[in-house]
Amino acid sequence: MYVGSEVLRAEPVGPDVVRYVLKLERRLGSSPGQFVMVWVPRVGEVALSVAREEGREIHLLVARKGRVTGFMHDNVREGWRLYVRGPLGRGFAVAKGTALLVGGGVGVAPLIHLCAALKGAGARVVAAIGLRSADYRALAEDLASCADEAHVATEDGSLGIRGTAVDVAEALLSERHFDFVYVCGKEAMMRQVIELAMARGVRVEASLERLVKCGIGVCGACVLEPLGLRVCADGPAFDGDTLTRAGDFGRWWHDAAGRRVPLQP
Amino acid sequence: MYVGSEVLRAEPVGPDVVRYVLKLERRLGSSPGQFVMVWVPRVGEVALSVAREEGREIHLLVARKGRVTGFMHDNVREGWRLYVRGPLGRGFAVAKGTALLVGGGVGVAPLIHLCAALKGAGARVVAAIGLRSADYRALAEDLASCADEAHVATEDGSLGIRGTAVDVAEALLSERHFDFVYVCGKEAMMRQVIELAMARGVRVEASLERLVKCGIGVCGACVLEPLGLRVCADGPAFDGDTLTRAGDFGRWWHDAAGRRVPLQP
Amino acid sequence: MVRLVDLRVELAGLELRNPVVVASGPLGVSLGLMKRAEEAGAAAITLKTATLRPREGHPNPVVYELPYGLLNSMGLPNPGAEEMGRLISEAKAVMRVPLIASVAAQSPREAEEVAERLRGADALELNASCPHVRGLGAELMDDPQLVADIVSALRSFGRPVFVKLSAHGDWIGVASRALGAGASGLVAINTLKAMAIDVRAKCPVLGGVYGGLSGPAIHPVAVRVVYELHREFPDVPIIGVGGVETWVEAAELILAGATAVGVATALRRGFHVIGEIVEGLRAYVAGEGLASIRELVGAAHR
Amino acid sequence: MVRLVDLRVELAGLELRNPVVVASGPLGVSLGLMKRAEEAGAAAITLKTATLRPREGHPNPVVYELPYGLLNSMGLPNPGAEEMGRLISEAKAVMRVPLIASVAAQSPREAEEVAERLRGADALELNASCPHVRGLGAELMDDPQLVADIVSALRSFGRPVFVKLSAHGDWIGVASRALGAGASGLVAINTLKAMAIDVRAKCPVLGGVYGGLSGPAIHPVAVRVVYELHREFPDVPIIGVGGVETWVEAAELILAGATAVGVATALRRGFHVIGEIVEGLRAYVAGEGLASIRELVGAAHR
Ligand SMILES: Cc1cc2nc3c(=O)[nH]c(=O)nc-3n(C[C@H](O)[C@H](O)[C@H](O)COP(=O)(O)OP(=O)(O)OC[C@H]3O[C@@H](n4cnc5c(N)ncnc54)[C@H](O)[C@@H]3O)c2cc1C
Ligand SMILES: Cc1cc2nc3c(=O)[nH]c(=O)nc-3n(C[C@H](O)[C@H](O)[C@H](O)COP(=O)(O)OP(=O)(O)OC[C@H]3O[C@@H](n4cnc5c(N)ncnc54)[C@H](O)[C@@H]3O)c2cc1C
Ligand SMILES: Cc1cc2nc3c(=O)[nH]c(=O)nc-3n(C[C@H](O)[C@H](O)[C@H](O)COP(=O)(O)O)c2cc1C
Ligand SMILES: Cc1cc2nc3c(=O)[nH]c(=O)nc-3n(C[C@H](O)[C@H](O)[C@H](O)COP(=O)(O)O)c2cc1C
Ligand code: FES
Ligand code: FES
Repeated sequence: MYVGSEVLRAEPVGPDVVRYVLKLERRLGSSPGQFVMVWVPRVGEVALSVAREEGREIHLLVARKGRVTGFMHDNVREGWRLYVRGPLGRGFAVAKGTALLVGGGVGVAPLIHLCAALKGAGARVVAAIGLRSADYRALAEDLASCADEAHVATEDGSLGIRGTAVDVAEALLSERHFDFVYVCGKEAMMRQVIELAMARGVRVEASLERLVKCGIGVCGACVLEPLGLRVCADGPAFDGDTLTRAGDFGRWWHDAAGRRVPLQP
Repeated sequence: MYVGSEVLRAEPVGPDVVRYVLKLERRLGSSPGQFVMVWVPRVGEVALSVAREEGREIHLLVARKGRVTGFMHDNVREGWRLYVRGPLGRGFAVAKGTALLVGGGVGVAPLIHLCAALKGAGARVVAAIGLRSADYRALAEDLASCADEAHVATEDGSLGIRGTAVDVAEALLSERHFDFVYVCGKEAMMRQVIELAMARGVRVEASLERLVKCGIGVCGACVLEPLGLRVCADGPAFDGDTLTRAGDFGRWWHDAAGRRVPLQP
Repeated sequence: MVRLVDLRVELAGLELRNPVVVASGPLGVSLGLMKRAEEAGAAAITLKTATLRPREGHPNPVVYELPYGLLNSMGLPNPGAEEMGRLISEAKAVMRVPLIASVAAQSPREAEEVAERLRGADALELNASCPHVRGLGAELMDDPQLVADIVSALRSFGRPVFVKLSAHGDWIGVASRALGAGASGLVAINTLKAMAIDVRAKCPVLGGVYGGLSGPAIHPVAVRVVYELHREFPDVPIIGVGGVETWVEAAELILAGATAVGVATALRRGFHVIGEIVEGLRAYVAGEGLASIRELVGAAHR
Repeated sequence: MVRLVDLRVELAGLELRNPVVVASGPLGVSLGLMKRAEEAGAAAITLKTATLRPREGHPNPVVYELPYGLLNSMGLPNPGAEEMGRLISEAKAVMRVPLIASVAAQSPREAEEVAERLRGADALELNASCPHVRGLGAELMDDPQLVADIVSALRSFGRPVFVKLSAHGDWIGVASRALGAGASGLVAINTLKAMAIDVRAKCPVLGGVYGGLSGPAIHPVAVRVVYELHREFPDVPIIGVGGVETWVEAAELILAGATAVGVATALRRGFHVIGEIVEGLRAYVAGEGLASIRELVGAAHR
């Protein structure tokens, strides 16, 4: 039961990240933090966060990782047909008040969707965005322009401050009050942000990635132990409290055969 | 997908006719002229017109015919569970104005339901009821009490005039104007009533019985040739015009094996 | 703008105006219903399966409706080959689309006697797959040699012979033997063996206890069977049957390798579904920028 | 007023607090998910099928959702018997309900090697029925003698041995041979062989091309298989699996002859479905005026 779509635009937003704008056959109806499975016929299917949804158009930010994302970067251009199932999973809780959105690299994707929803709900949004370098400037644009205030850090200092999204978040959390923190990026980074927020008693949610196979909670591939949390069905957004009890978070990963292996940094 | 029901009452309304009042697990939602398939577990299943529907209660008038109806008469009492599927088929067109309802014996069943609907729609209803004898008095009661005016004929003259429902209908049609005639009974009787009505340009509908197997139009058992009318799905109510073109009407019948055999009178 | 598209297909010598055929069963033994199906757009009509002698079938209940399909336990009621033959003669006089007669038999001899009476039809279909009648139908699936022998017998009438397969049993093996014996095409699938129990009545619902499951529930099974048959026998025409409710399921079966598709359970929604499927296929072929639906047969293998 | 009813059943020596078991698959290799299922009310847990060596399974897409069921083509991903054995030891330390380990193997020797590593489990289940993996699973259905030999091998571990059957093939024959070789019980059914084709992409959807159909669509097939197995082998405990979404389908399988029922696809709606099925069965047994659910096992045959 895929929804067909046409690629309206495929625009690089960094050396190995492409923004795909798809026009779906019918409205998806996602909430921020939900994801879709995108099927490239005869190639494969990958989980991707919905970075924006407007009418029948959705945005996806796709980093080149391996077989399928590599194929997409090399071949999928304007006019291609992609097949989408979803929206899947449980997204972020959209809260009121002042929110800090912390995104690392392509992790900004679900935060863009979230930012629009938060603004719609009358929240004030501050974004802390970590990038590898200024080459990824375009990746940060959508979130930065949606937020009331945006701070960018790059690893090499080529844009904004030199440092990581965690550094920015730490500074912001120290100097002001936030009602909610949302984070998406590498798990090590998310761990740190969660600790920072929880130490200050600020509610925090993080969006996780795991190897997703079924995407609907029936195969156990994406599970986080020891709580048995399925990223695809119980998440991908989890609150900080839950994640501190999920020992695998930031440490372990299940490979395609279900073997528990250390998480790649 | 049966709806379970409990038999609230099983009351003889003639020597070989029983009125069953069933309380269903949920509302049936039938329109007049529609029927149900009633399953008696481990015994069989028969088509029966809905004679009345009020809330979750329905009335059925069951004539002893063979295996299943015989079992019902002999065994099914208050407290029994019967299983119902439906409502099935297409019922009568509920018209405004003055209607003549012509029922022969247990053929009054769908007319009772229809009478209530006609009255609800503001029509005036005259009933012409043919019975074998006064022993069937109770069978006529419901229709007679619903109609604005009721005329009963018995074959032996033991109640009302001596004669048939056709005799009554003919007299009524000759002396007054009707906007619609509805008839249910033996096909030979229905043929005559249809001719009487059509000769006077009065719209007429008749409700037919045939051997019903599937009840949902997928097996062809109940068909009327040469038009290929399925009593269970295209009917059981048909207009007079259609029936005059259905050669089988009043003449031929398909037995359980699908052989075309003369209709028993 | 719907482009002009060619929906015609050729099926073992039968010329069909489009790929949508009425499968055996829903029309019973009614010429009137056949005509209604033809008027609704059907490209060919399969008759109800005929046995040598008349059969009354199973007692009611004979069907059980499910949200996603239908269980039936008709039990092959039919007036016998003699009367079916008369019906075919009558039908041939007034119908323009090909008629496929369906035969059930337990031996080549019996099949010949049945087919002899049905020879007015344009093609014969051997029902090797009815799941709810003992000795007739699906039991044939266990005996590929018998199927082959019956096919040989049916071949003698000079009509294309189709074999209707069950998704139970070794259908590849049966198909292979049947084709070896001269079958012109395959029909797949018949209903799946199934049953329903009412939890309040605590007993089987169907009069025949067992029934055959049809409709959307069996569609993915039908696609697989057709796909594998086409892979094994790429040149053999297949009528794909099972859960065709809209043009989408019809297209799936065609892409899997069916040249035509059969429709049964969907007809409970009315004869108009035939026209809807045909028109849906027309728009689909046009939308894909193709000139003929024939280009799509088996396309999922490429 | 819900009367006190006894939902406990005994299954080839396993004491179950109620008849609802998690079928092999949906919990993957996660102790956390097993615990969630136990807390939701499951009476026993079947582990994901293990092979001797780790398997990655088929590439995505591995599932295709249908309104009336699910197609999956996981391809038996599992970390191999060694790691599965470790998981079982961990699980035995914290779980109170019985664990059933599922074994896939192509020979008695291989089965022994797998089972050796899984011996911590309370029972073994031979997966003779996975439809989407070549050589493992359903192919076993074609070789009843091999199934019997594997069962004999598994028997040596002193645990009850169940054989999980497919609805394709000669399941009565396979069951009979397996029981002859000492199998303690049967599990039926696994998914049906099926597939999906996307009409726009014009190719099979699943990475493994073929998949297994589960959920409501296959329920009437499961009822039939369980009913026939119970009729043939009235004393053999059966775990009925297939399309159990609510207590109604569970009750149907029990009336057909299942002592327990397995749940897989329904879990996509959440673990709470397990509790709902258990409580639904409790109310049903009470409503029927019975003291124990055991009185209903096979009741549809009476
Ligand atoms: C809920 C969710 C949302 C996601 N959103 C996005 C998004 O918006 N943008 C984006 O670019 N990516 C996103 N991802 C990650 C994306 O799904 C993977 O990068 C992608 O599946 C890789 O597929 P591939 O065929 O290109 O790589 P493969 O050929 O499968 O190789 C990927 C390699 O990287 C490893 N790996 C590391 N992380 C992952 C992962 N999460 N999934 C699969 N393999 C992984 C694998 O073990 C493997 O060795 C998301 C993942 C999840 C679960
Ligand atoms: C739409 C519809 C509405 C009906 N409404 C009513 C109703 O309200 N009350 C009522 O009493 N009956 C009604 N009937 C008729 C009823 O269904 C049959 O009398 C019943 O099925 C006979 O079943 P049995 O098992 O008792 O008889 P069987 O054992 O089946 O024997 C019946 C014998 O009578 C013959 N026969 C004559 N007419 C019929 C018929 N219509 N159906 C089956 N067999 C027939 C059969 O060929 C057979 O030989 C209706 C039928 C239809 C199609
Ligand atoms: C009521 C009914 C009667 C059927 N009778 C026959 C039959 O006589 N011979 C036959 O080969 N198939 C028969 N079938 C099977 C259909 O031809 C078809 O193979 C099956 O129903 C699957 O298609 P569907 O999903 O479109 O219904 C019957 C099916 C139904 C529902
Ligand atoms: C995602 C998924 C994975 C499965 N994996 C296995 C497996 O590893 N071994 C097995 O014997 N059955 C497996 N099955 C089959 C189920 O155990 C069950 O037999 C089948 O799904 C029918 O039950 P259901 O309708 O409740 O899903 C799997 C089913 C699904 C949906
Ligand atoms: S990917 Fe299957 S459970 Fe999450
Ligand atoms: S009874 Fe089957 S079509 Fe009417």
